[in-house]
Order: sequence, then C-alpha cells, then structure tokens
Amino acid sequence: MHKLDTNKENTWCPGCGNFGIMNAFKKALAALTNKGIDPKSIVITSGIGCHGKIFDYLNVSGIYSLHGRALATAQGIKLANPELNVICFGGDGDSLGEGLEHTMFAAKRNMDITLLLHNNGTYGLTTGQASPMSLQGYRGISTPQGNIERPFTPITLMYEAGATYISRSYSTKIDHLTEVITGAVLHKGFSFVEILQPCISYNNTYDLYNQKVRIMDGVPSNETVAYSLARNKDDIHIGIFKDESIPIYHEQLLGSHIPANERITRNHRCEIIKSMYP
Amino acid sequence: MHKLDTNKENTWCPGCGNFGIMNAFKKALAALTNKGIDPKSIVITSGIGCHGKIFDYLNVSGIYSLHGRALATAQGIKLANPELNVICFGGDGDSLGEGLEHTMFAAKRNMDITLLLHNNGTYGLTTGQASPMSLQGYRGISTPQGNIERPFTPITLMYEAGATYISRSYSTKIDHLTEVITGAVLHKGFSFVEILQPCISYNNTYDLYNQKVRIMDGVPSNETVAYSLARNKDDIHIGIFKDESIPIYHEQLLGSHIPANERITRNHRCEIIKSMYP
Amino acid sequence: MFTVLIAGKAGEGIKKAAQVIADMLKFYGRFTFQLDDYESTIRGGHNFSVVTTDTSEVYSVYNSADLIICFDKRSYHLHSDKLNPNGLLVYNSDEGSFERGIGIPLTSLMKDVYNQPYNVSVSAVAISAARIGMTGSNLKDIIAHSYKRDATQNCIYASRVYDSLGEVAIDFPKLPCHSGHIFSGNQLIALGAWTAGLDYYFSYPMTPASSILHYLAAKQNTLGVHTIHAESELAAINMAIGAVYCGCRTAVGSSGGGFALMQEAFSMAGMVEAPLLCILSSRPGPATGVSTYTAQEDLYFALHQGHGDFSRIVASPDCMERAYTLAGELLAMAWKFQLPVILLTEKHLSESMMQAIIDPTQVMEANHLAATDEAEYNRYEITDNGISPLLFPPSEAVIKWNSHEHLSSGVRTDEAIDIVAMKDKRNRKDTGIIASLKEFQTWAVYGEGDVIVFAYGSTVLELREALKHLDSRITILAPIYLEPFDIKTVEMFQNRRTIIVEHNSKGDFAFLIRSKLQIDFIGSILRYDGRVFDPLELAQRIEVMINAQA
Amino acid sequence: MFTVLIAGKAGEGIKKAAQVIADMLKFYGRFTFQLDDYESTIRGGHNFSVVTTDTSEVYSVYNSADLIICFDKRSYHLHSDKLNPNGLLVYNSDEGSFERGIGIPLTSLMKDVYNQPYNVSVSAVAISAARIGMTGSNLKDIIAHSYKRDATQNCIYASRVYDSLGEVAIDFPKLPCHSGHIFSGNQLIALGAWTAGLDYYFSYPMTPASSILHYLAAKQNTLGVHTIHAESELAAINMAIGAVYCGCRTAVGSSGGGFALMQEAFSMAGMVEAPLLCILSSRPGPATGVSTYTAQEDLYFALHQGHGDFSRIVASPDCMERAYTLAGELLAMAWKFQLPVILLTEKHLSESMMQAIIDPTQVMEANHLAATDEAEYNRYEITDNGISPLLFPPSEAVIKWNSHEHLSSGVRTDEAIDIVAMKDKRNRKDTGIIASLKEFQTWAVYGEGDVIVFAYGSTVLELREALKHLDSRITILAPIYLEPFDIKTVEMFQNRRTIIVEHNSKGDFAFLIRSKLQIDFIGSILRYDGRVFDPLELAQRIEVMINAQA
Ligand SMILES: Cc1ncc(C[n+]2csc(CCOP(=O)(O)OP(=O)(O)O)c2C)c(N)n1
Ligand SMILES: Cc1ncc(C[n+]2csc(CCOP(=O)(O)OP(=O)(O)O)c2C)c(N)n1
Ligand code: SF4
Ligand code: SF4
Ligand SMILES: [Mg+2]
Ligand SMILES: [Mg+2]
Repeated sequence: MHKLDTNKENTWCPGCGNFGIMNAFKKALAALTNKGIDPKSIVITSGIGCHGKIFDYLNVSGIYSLHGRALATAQGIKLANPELNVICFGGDGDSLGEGLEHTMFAAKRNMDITLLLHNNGTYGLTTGQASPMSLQGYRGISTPQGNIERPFTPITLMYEAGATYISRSYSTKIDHLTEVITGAVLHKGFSFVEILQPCISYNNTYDLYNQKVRIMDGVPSNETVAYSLARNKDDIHIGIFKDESIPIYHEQLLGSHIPANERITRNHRCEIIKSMYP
Repeated sequence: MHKLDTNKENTWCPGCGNFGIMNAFKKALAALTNKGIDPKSIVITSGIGCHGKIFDYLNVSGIYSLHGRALATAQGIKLANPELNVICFGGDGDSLGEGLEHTMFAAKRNMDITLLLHNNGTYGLTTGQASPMSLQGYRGISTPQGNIERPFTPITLMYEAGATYISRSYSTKIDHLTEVITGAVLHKGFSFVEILQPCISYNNTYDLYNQKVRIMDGVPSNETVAYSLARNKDDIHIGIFKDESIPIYHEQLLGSHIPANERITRNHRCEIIKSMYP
Repeated sequence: MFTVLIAGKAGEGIKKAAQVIADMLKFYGRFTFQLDDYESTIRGGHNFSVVTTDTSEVYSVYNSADLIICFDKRSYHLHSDKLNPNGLLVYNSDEGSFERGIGIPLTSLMKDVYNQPYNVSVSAVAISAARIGMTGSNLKDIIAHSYKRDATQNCIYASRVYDSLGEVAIDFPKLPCHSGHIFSGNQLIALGAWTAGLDYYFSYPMTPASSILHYLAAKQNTLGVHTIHAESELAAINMAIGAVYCGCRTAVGSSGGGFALMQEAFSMAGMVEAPLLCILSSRPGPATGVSTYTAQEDLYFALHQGHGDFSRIVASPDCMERAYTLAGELLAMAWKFQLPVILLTEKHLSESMMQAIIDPTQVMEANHLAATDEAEYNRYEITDNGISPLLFPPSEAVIKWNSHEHLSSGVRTDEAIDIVAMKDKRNRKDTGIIASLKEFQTWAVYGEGDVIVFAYGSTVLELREALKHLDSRITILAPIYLEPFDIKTVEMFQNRRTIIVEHNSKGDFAFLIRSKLQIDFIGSILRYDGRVFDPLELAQRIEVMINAQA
Repeated sequence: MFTVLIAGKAGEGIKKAAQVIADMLKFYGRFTFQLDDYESTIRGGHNFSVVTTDTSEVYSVYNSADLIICFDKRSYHLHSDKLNPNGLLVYNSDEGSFERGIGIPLTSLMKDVYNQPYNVSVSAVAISAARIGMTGSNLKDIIAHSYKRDATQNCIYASRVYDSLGEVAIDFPKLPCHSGHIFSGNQLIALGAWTAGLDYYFSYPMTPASSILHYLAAKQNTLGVHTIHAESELAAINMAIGAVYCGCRTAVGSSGGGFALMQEAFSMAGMVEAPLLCILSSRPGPATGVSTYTAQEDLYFALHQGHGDFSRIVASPDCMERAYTLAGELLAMAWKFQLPVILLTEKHLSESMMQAIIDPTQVMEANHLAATDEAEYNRYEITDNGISPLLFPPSEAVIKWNSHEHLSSGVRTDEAIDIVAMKDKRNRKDTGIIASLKEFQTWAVYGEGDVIVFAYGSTVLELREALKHLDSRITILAPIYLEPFDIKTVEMFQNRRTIIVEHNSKGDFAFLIRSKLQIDFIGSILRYDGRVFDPLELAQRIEVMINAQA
C-alpha cells in the first residue's frame, strides 16, 4: 500500500477526536487490504467542517465535496463505478443538518456506500455553533442562551431510513472503531458508523464518554432492543446495532453493468440512432 | 365564519382523494371555531403539487410556497406571530423528498404547527413519477422499470424526529380525518397527520385502503406498540399514534413576546443605540 | 398551409391525438409543427393542441385554424372564433348545440362503444382524417397502429365519428414522403447528448425539462443510458459530479426553480473542473411562476450561474436540429475544457414537436485529455492551456478533486500565490474555448434583408415562420453561443436598422446585444404572457416597426 | 502612522489582543484599522492580526509594521522581514533565538503564571503598551478590564512581559479622545438594519457572514431581536419569507455558497413581493473556495440572483459608516417597494474593524404602505406605482401570497392577460425605485483629481488609504447602488482617464462600468489572491499606470 499521508499540515486542535478517527481509518484500510480489498478501489468524499479536513490529510482518491453534499457526491461515484468502495466522511452539521436529505435517501436506497459520521455535537470549523446533535441547553455562538432543539438519535434515525449496517463507536477506542469501519466497508448496502468524537474546543465530551461508553456484546437480537440500547443515555452503547442483507440499489439499477468502464462506443451509438430513426 | 371557497375552478381529477381532505379540513375549521379558535388566526401554507392546489380553493390566508419549502415558510410565520395557528399542506414528494429536511427539523424543534401530509405515493402534478412513498416496483414515468427504493414509514419517521402528535387518517373517512386534523391543530407542539390519499390517475389505492384500513381503538400504550401498528402492512391502522406534551420551540425562544405585534418603536431603537454607543 | 386545433379537458388524450394527426400528415408528405397548450392539471380544466402543416418546413403554429375540434363547451367558446374562412369546426353536440360548425355527439357515440376508460381523442383523428380525405380503411390502420389499448373499440369509435361527419374532405393530395422523424426538442437534446457519449442523466422532474428524464428513462434499454430521479435537484447535480469524477458523461436538467437549487454545485463544477452538461429549460418566473408555458426570463440567470469567478459556456439552440447537434457539441466542449456548460432553452422548443433529420455523424464526441503518466499524476497540473489531464479511479495515482481552492495535487490551499496560480490556470482555458468556437457555428442567420432582427432560442422558430409573411426583407441573427459571445461574426451587420424580439418583460436579450455590440434598436418586441406569437401577428408587428422608421 | 502586527497560532487569542490594542490606541486619541488574517483552523496553524493607527482616520492596514510580535518560530519567519526601519520586533525566545528583534521567553513566563488555559496573547498587549510608553499601572487597568477571566494571572503575566522588555517606548503622545466606537463591518450592518426596524435574522453560518448572526444572537436581549440558526440556508430564507408575511422586518445573510442555495427563494421573494434584506458577504470562490479571505467575485451573481424576471435592488457599502446607514436604507427600500434587496459586501469590510460614529437618526425607518380598506383587501391590488398595500394576519380579509403567477387576490393564474397585468404591476415599481434613489447618495466620491479610479465595496477603503500616498491627483468614484445603476450622477466624469480596481480575476466590475457608462480604461488593477492591497503598493501601481499614459 502506498503511503497514506499527504504533506498537508494538520490543523486539527491538539487532542481533537478526529485524530483517533483518522488513525482508525488508516488501520481499517490495512485490514481491508488484508481482506482482499484493492486499496486503489477505495474512494472517499467529505463534507466541509473540521471532519472534512481528513480529505487533505489522507493520500486517498476522492472528492472534497460541498458542505452537506458529500453523500450525494458519493452516491454518484458508486453509481458510475460500482467496483469502487466509496466512503464518506460527514460532520453532524453536514450529514444531519444541511445534507440530512441525502443521508436519509442513501439509507432508504440501501446504496452500497459507507458514511462515517464525525459526531462532535457542534459545528467545529465555524467556531462552535449548535449542531443537529447538540444537546438542549448547548451554548454556542449562535445559541448563546442555550440550544432549544433536542438532538436526533442517529442510530435509530438510520433504522427508520433503512440503513442495513448501523453502528456506533468512539474515537478513542481505536481498535473497536477500526473493526466497525472495516465491517462497514465490507458490508453490502448502506453502512453507517456514528463516531462519538469529542471536540476539545467547543464540546469536550471526553469525560462523559469515558464514563458512559460501553461496548455491546453483539448485535442486538431485535429492533426493539436495538432502539432501547441506542437511546440509552446513561450507558452509551457502542458496537453494531444492525447488520442485515437486502438487495442493494446499484445492482437493481445496473445489473452487472459498470457504466464508467463499459461505455458504449461512438460507432455503436451512431448505429443505434440510425436504427431507431432510419 | 366567512365563506371557505374561492371561485378558483377546481382541477383535481374527479375522484381524487384531495376532495376528501378538503372537505375534512373545512369541517375541522368549523370544529375549531366551535372550540374557540378564531378563524382569522388560521394561516395555511402549501407546497407545489396537486395537494398544493388546496391553497387556491380555500378562502384562507397564507402562502402558496415553493416545492418542498412549505414547512420552512410555515415555521417562519409561527415564529413571527405565535398567535396564529399555522397549518401546512404537504405532498409526499414535497415534504418527504425535496423538503424532508424541514419536516424533520420542524418535528425536532417541536414547532407548534401542523403538517397535513397528502400521501398519494406519487408525484401527482408532474404526471406520476415515483415519490418517496412509492412502493418498490412502482412504475412511474421516471421509473418505467419499477421503483427500486423502499418507501419511508412517515409515522415512525416523525417519532424519530420528535413530533409530539403523530397520526394517520384516510381521505375517505371524513369524520375520522376531521377529528384527527382538529386534534392536530389544537395540539401544542408539532403535529403530523399522514393522510392516505388515493390518486386515481397514478396510484389508485382505494381498493387497497378500503380493504386494509382499520381505525385504532385509542393511542397505542407505548412506542413499541405504536411502531408495530404503524408498520403493519396487512392492516393499515389509522388514528393517533402519539399525543404528548413537551415544551414548544417558540415559547422557549420568545417567552411571551409576539414579534409581529410587539415591534420595538423607532424611538426606542434610537435610544438603545445611543445608550449602547454614546 | 393547414392548421388543426383540438381542444378539451386534460386527461382526454388531446396531445396524443395531435401527435397521431401529425403522423398522419407526415404520411401525406407534409411537414408539421405541434404545440401543446396545457395547464398543470391531470384531468379536467382546459387543454388544447395545435398542429400546423405545410408542404415545406413549419416552424411554429398559427392562432387561426382550418380545422377546430372541440370536445366540450368551454373549448367551443374559447376557440370557435379562431376558425379560418372555409374552415371546419366540429364540436361535441352532447355539450350543447352551437352556432357554428358541425355538432357530433362525441360523448354518446363514445359511451356506446367503450366500457371505461373512454378515449374521446380518437375522434379528433377521425375528424382530421375525414377532412383531409383519408379513406376509412386507412384511418382504421392508423388508429389500430397508434392506439393499441382497446384497439377494436377505438377503430369502431373512429369509424362512427368518421361516418357521422359525412363528406367534408378538402383537396389534400398525398405527396411523396420525405425523410425525417417527428421529435420534441427535449427528445433531440437527449439524443444529441447521448450521441456525443451521455452515460448518465441525473434529475428531479420539473416542467418543461422533465420530458428529458422521461424520454431517457423510457429508452434506457435501447440506449444503454442510466437515469436517476433523485430526491432533489441538489442531490441530482452533486451525484452528477460524482459520476463525472469516474469518467461518465453526465447531464442534469431542470427549469429555473430547480436550476436555482443547483447553483452551489454548478459553482463546484467550476472549481473541481467537472465537465457537466446542464440543461435549463425555461418557463415564466419568478418562483413557481407559470409552470407549463414558455419564456426567456433566465438569460442572465444562466450567464451568471453560481458564485465565484469561473468560466462556463452557455448556448441555446435556435431550431430543432440544432437542439440535437448543440447538445452533443456542448457535452463535447464540457469534456474538452472540463467545465460546466449550460444548454439554455425554453418550453416552446423543449415540448413542441417538429420534423427533423438527425445525423449522428454530425455530432461531436465528448472526448477528454487523458493522463499519460500515472506515476506523476496531479489532477490540477498547471498547464499552458489550462487543461489538466484526466484520470479516473481506480488508479495507482491518487486523484483528488477539491471544492476548496487547491494545489495541483488537489489538496486545499489558502496561500495567496497558489490561489492565483490555480485561478490563472483555469482562466487560461478561455483562450482555447474562444479558439474552439471558430470551428463551430456560433450564430444562425436566416434571410438576407436590410433590417436585422435579433433573437435567440425558440423565438427564432417563431421568427422564421413569421418571415414567410413579411414584405420587408429582414435578416434574422441568432446567437447560438451566448457565453463566450462571438462578436466577430456579426460585426458586418453593425450599422443596420435593428429590431429585437424576446420573451420577457425586461429586455434582457436586448441588454446583452447592446452591451456586446453597441447597437441601438429601432424597436423591441417583448412578449411575456407565456404564449408564443402568431406568425402573422409577429410579421405584422415587425412590418409596422420597419415602416415607422423607414 | 503606526502599525502593529501580531502573529501566532489559531486559538491563541491574537484577534482579541489586536482589539485590545486598538482600544488602547483609541484611548491614546488615535484612529485604528484592524484586519485579521486567519485560516479555517481553530487551534494551531498560523494567524495574524494587523492594526494600523494614525491621528486621522485609517482605512486599511499596511504590510510593513512598526511593531511585530511573534509568538512562534513560523511567525518570525513569515513576518520578520516586514519590519519598518526603526521598528521593534519582539519574538518568543522559547521558540529559538533569532537574528532580529528582542527575544522574550513568552511561553515560560506564561507557564510560570498560569495554570491552563494559557493566554499568551496578553503579552502582545503588554508589548504594545511598553512600545507606546503606557505606564505599567495603566496597562494593568486595561488588562483587567479586557480580560476578565483569570484577571489576576493576566495582570501578572502582562507586567512580567512589560518589565522584561525594558525601555522601548517611542514618542507616542496621548491626544484628546475623539468620539466614535470601534466596530466590524458586520456589526454595523447588523446595527443599521436593526435601527431601521429589524425584528428577525434567519441564517445558517458561513464565513464571512456568520458574525452578523453571532453579533445579533449575543445582543438579543439588549436589542430585542430574534435570531434563528436554521438547518440550512434554504430553511433560513424560506422561514424569513414566512416572517415577512407577518410583518416582521427580516434579514438573511450568507456568503456565496449559501446565497447560491437561497436563490430559488430569493426569486420567490420577487414573486410574492416579500420585502427581504439579503446580506451577501463574499469570499473567494467558486464553490467552497478560500473560506476566510476576501474577494469581489460575486457582483454579477448578486445582480442576477434568482430565476425569472423581477426587480431587485443591489447596493454595496464603500465604508464602515455607510455599512450602517446603507443596511437601514436597504431594509427601508425593501419595505417601501416590497421586493428583495441585496447588500453586497466582502470579508474585508465584514470582518475588519474600524472606528465609526453612528447616528441612528441618519438611518431610515422601514415603513410600508398599509392597507386601509380591509373589507376590499386584495394582496396584489393593481396600482399605478406597482405597490400594493400590505396587511398582516390575523385579519378579517384573506391575505394570500403566491409563488405562482397570480391574480390580485393572490390566487394562481395561468391566463395570458393576467400574467401580463401582474408582471406589469411589479415592473412599474422600477420607476419609483429610480425616483427614490434621487433622495439617496448613490455614489461615493473621494478626492478631486483628473484621473478617475472606479471601485466599489471595501476596495474603496483600500483606495482611500492609498490616496494618502499618491502624487497624482485622483478622484475615487464608487457606486453604492449597483442595481438600479445611477448613470446621471457620474456623467460629468465621462471623458477622463480612468482606472479600475477590483478583487477578482475576470474584471466583472470593469464590465459593469463599461456597459453602463461606455467608458474605456487606461488600466485595470485586479487582485484575486484573497488578500487586500498594501496602500503603498496600490498607490504605486496607480501612479505607474497614470504616468505610463500621461
Ligand atoms: C453552503 C454552506 N453553508 C455554510 C458553510 C459554512 N460551514 C462550513 S463547515 C460548517 C459546519 C460544520 O459543522 P459539522 O458538519 O458538524 O463539521 P465539524 O466542523 O463539526 O466537523 C459550516 C456551517 C459552507 N461551507 N457551505
Ligand atoms: C424546485 C422544484 N422542483 C421541481 C418542481 C416541479 N414539481 C412540481 S410538483 C412536483 C411533485 C409533486 O409531488 P408531491 O409533492 O407528492 O405532490 P402531489 O402532486 O402528489 O400532490 C414537482 C417535482 C418544482 N415546482 N420546483
Ligand atoms: S474545533 Fe473541535 S472538531 Fe475542530 S479540530 Fe478543534 S477539537 Fe477538533
Ligand atoms: S393526479 Fe392524482 S393527486 Fe393529482 S388531482 Fe389527479 S387524482 Fe388527485
Ligand atoms: Mg460537527
Ligand atoms: Mg404526492
């Protein structure tokens, strides 16, 4: 495998949870290579936010997309070339706010791509405004008197939308996170990883998570159990909440056709037109 | 109450489920008046689609909004003047596709407004393309080989998002629908009514619904029950799935201030500026 | 020249009937132009379709008709006064009996023949057949061929209508058939782009662009093209950029409202240098506007899509055949120069139908500069002509596209010197684009009169039809390329009396022409009610303008 | 003239320190201009702030500085060569020892004093105080007043730094204090709009517009204004239209990317005739571009926002005080004429800080034509001047706003005649708007030289500072109103030698001026690296241009 770092200066705050995510991701790439995934086939997209900076730090192909649109871009990549393994890095503002729609529809379609959600409960890059995952009462620069809204529960939201691999991990639990990411990428269908990511500048949740995070024993036996584990606020369960196989979108749309590689030739196009409209 | 019809020619297809919705809505307005709601305080918004035409047929104040944005517009109205009762008519393409984000956030905020979702499982107005509620296999003009995506379940989706009044009714059950709408408007917080609405031109579900629709006995005792009733595909349960009271957004934001009525005077503004920056 | 107008309710199959009549007229060796006037209504309300036919090409329809068929009372009241002298009006006598024309109980005849669903529009074909003197048996063949569902009933119904009409035939000799097929503008745009290499079309339906999606979806097996109806326009265009990244020739399309939503990503296409064909078919605005009518209100909106500084190409087809070749040409330009391009058109061209001969060998192929040295690959390599070679994943080399300003590697930069270098690189493409345009037709010129009439897009169709009725001799000058704007080609026309015709209330196109060519106009004809001009009326207005200034 | 430059890492409080220094200089009777140069980084990386001060107004900062304070090695390497002769450079000797300047162990001193979190930037205030000869006890007062958290440690740390520097004071007499306060452009925009009547601000954060949201949110109790950080720009502007419907004076704001997303609703504001103030603060594009720097790439994008034909007003403040009055004026114009207006500005004005005197009585009030006869109320009553009276819910009368083309009742229409009537009504406002502009200052004019320099927006600030260094005499002409564009006021300048200065690579503003005034330029100065000009350099470039053509 070629080197995974670019020479872009890393400007995440020292101690930021994103470091753990990047480390786990690199380990997951190695694990995936061991499992026979060609590293060349890995393509990433990212939104705009602190999370998005990972794009510049990783020497991996892909698109540094618009704020909120990384998952739409990712879907276009997969539909054009289903042989690629497409992984999207999203922020909570990005993927559950500005771009919520794409997240819901990627899951609904069971698009065979992976979303890694950097859930730091804030808009890091734009200096700490409340995000869709900020708790009630969160005081950010846009809500100095406290956030009024209740946060989503991403795990159950993804259940509702129809994701087929749904998981949660924590940026400090590198091995756990590596495993969950590896599983997500290997999964056929839409896979979602909520990553608890402390933001030391605007939402320092290290203590909270260190106290409350529990690794689950296995995949919950049914949805009701999964929902109650996912929503538990006293113990924050991490692990895989759902892992299921159902038909995936691009196979139903394209069969075995690979649009990017199997383009129709010029001559063939001319012939078809001439036979349609002689 | 003043007359409820405009003289705009009605151009819904004969037999369209929207007629039932309009009738029930008018009845609900009467019921609301009886319950002390000032008809003047009712303001509607609508998206673009067959459902949206109701705006032109009803002699009621409001905004015929953009496709997908009716609920954002509605929230702006409520925030400006919380004394108004704001009701939004949305299509399934409108409120669960183009504008899904606003639907989710209105619920998340527990905005004190009502969404009436005309769920006809298709894009009626644009001649029957697949909608976010179309079943798999649905053949519309944009999916002639059959829709690949699975539909959302709006009831549980609204649960996830945080709506506090969640209900379903059927456009032919005028009395039931009237009651549910009345309850929704009276509810303090975000109220959601999924209305099963057959589209005779592109998705004629009358037979299906006539066979399968069952009126529930009461509000399900807990969420698990509610979820399983909502998702049942053999019996389609109608009624109220959730009816709960939690603090509402505008009261937390504004307290008792009514921005539209209690505007700060010119003089006062000048004084404030002068005292801030003498 | 012969014009048929069929009027009734939405959902009665009027458009389809007009198409069948157009086919019939083509079979008679005639050229046709079809316009469908409809509102956003699925059943009921009022719709009508007009087919004008002649022995030579027809470019627009006429207000007054030689054959008017009214399925209901409202249609009679709205259209009966459009009948030409010696014309025939047939109305549905089940709706009442009226002063002019022949009443036939179209509804009762229909109810006799069919169980539901009825198909009243078949009667329009029968009436038209009778009028042009087609035999009953030919009529039956056409009906059977064109209305496959309930074919037997359709034939019976058509025959009964035909018979009850009696002898109404005019002299309408069958001429030798000419080649060409009847297409809508949107079909031609879709086919042109496809011929040039289109692999994917991402869209969210919006009239009058939707039929591109519908057509490509319907033809997906024949053409091997894929279509996605995404959750929104935002999804569509961002997905499209993803597909372009992989090398797929890709297009998106919408009308103004949906295009407005695609602007941020349009700008992104400029930044990441994604070759993307964007089709903007206009209707009257602002906002939801008037959904099913035509307008040219989006010229400057198209020219200035997207925030930030970046080059783009905007062009508009002036006729049906150009819709085919231009769509291909633009896709090719997009790929040659790696930038977003806009094909700007209007409902009148998108949805109207006309005969056209399409020759795929006339369409360019959308090729790109491919990377040769993978080992040293940099997505945004600084080059003299601004074009950096393309490479698609999977690849040994890392391929980074970036919505931030970036280094040649595709990694983000905030450095002053790098920002300038990359902007300059992109801007250097302009020279190449302008040079490239020399190989194409940048203006369409029709007629050769003293007075110049400027127009663009489908307005040119209307003008060409009006031209047939003008005493004064005019030259129609129509820019096909609006950005970059080619001044050279028309410099020789600069000191002429000039008129401008466009479909909006502000005179945007006049402003463009004035700012580019420093021309003043003796008159400007603006129409902004969503409708097209009657060719005779347009001719007369031009005549009056010329004479007033003579 | 005296310039301080403080450089270090993001998160070290450099901007804050620069503000405190500016306050200190104000206390010394000086005027200041502050510019913060930062990247999208919360901690680490590299940031710097510059404060230029003088005894009269300063309009931009200088590249070379009289006092340079470097918290780290990188800062030293990046900035040490900017030191003016006789200037003082102070660096953090814990980062190494360097050739020039005085090293002080800023980090170790800090670690001695504080438990975490450290506050190194306090040292910059201390160093500046020493340089201008402030007493140690005055310094302590300022620190205590400006850094309330950990006040004791801050004072100790400041004193130690101050003491270790020794005697470095220059002659810097304390002058009488002048009135005025230090504001950022965004604060002034927010306050101006608020003075005119702003009730609600709907937004989604995007640099460099975000600080409007932050400022109003912070001041919500004092001002009684409400702010909503919505789920997206689409939500923000559609909510805003809802609030306007109820009579609330409302604004939205974003940078190019977010504005792109608001276009569909901007067009809707045109259709429903919603008075809406939209604030567009530009940064380099396209796409995500360069998030934290300045540019003027969005001029045409702003002028042609939204699909369809409708009137809008676009204006750009040329200075800080104008930001205040213009924001109010535009809100008032929006309400007078019931249409969307754009206040176009740039990061350089939005985020830079300067002294300004604001007088609320100079700001217009956003009033509207109120309906008098509720019984006969029609939202879109056809009137001579195009303005239909407004009525807000709850009301006896039905008030319908419609994104479709509509009748005067607000009910949708597709009829040709009604479409024309309503478009004409809206267009008739143009006359009133143009007449109304006669009451306002449409152009800013500075200097009275032979040569004309055109610029708009914050570029005018840069030019005014450059003007101080020009031998040639120039007149700066800056349109405040860009749409409608007032030609009359500047006609008298038409036959002069003309230069144009703008911050983009394509010369958009030159194109605008050329198309409006038919002027040719002897030279155009484009800068598009996100940075502003050094006033001396700008003056020199202008001088060279003038002399070359003399
Ligand atoms: C259309 C648009 N709106 C706003 C922005 C400004 N912006 C950049 S990042 C960001 C929020 C980031 O929050 P999140 O997605 O949670 O990422 P984080 O920084 O927390 O990783 C915003 C609002 C933008 N770049 N584009
Ligand atoms: C931005 C935008 N995109 C597309 C359209 C075109 N359009 C109008 S209605 C509609 C779909 C309507 O579907 P739905 O919301 O389900 O309403 P229904 O007609 O079924 O009631 C579409 C795509 C539009 N008006 N605006
Ligand atoms: S602001 Fe928060 S999320 Fe961003 S880099 Fe710093 S710690 Fe990480
Ligand atoms: S198309 Fe469907 S939804 Fe629309 S009016 Fe007809 S039946 Fe109703
Ligand atoms: Mg975040
Ligand atoms: Mg629908």
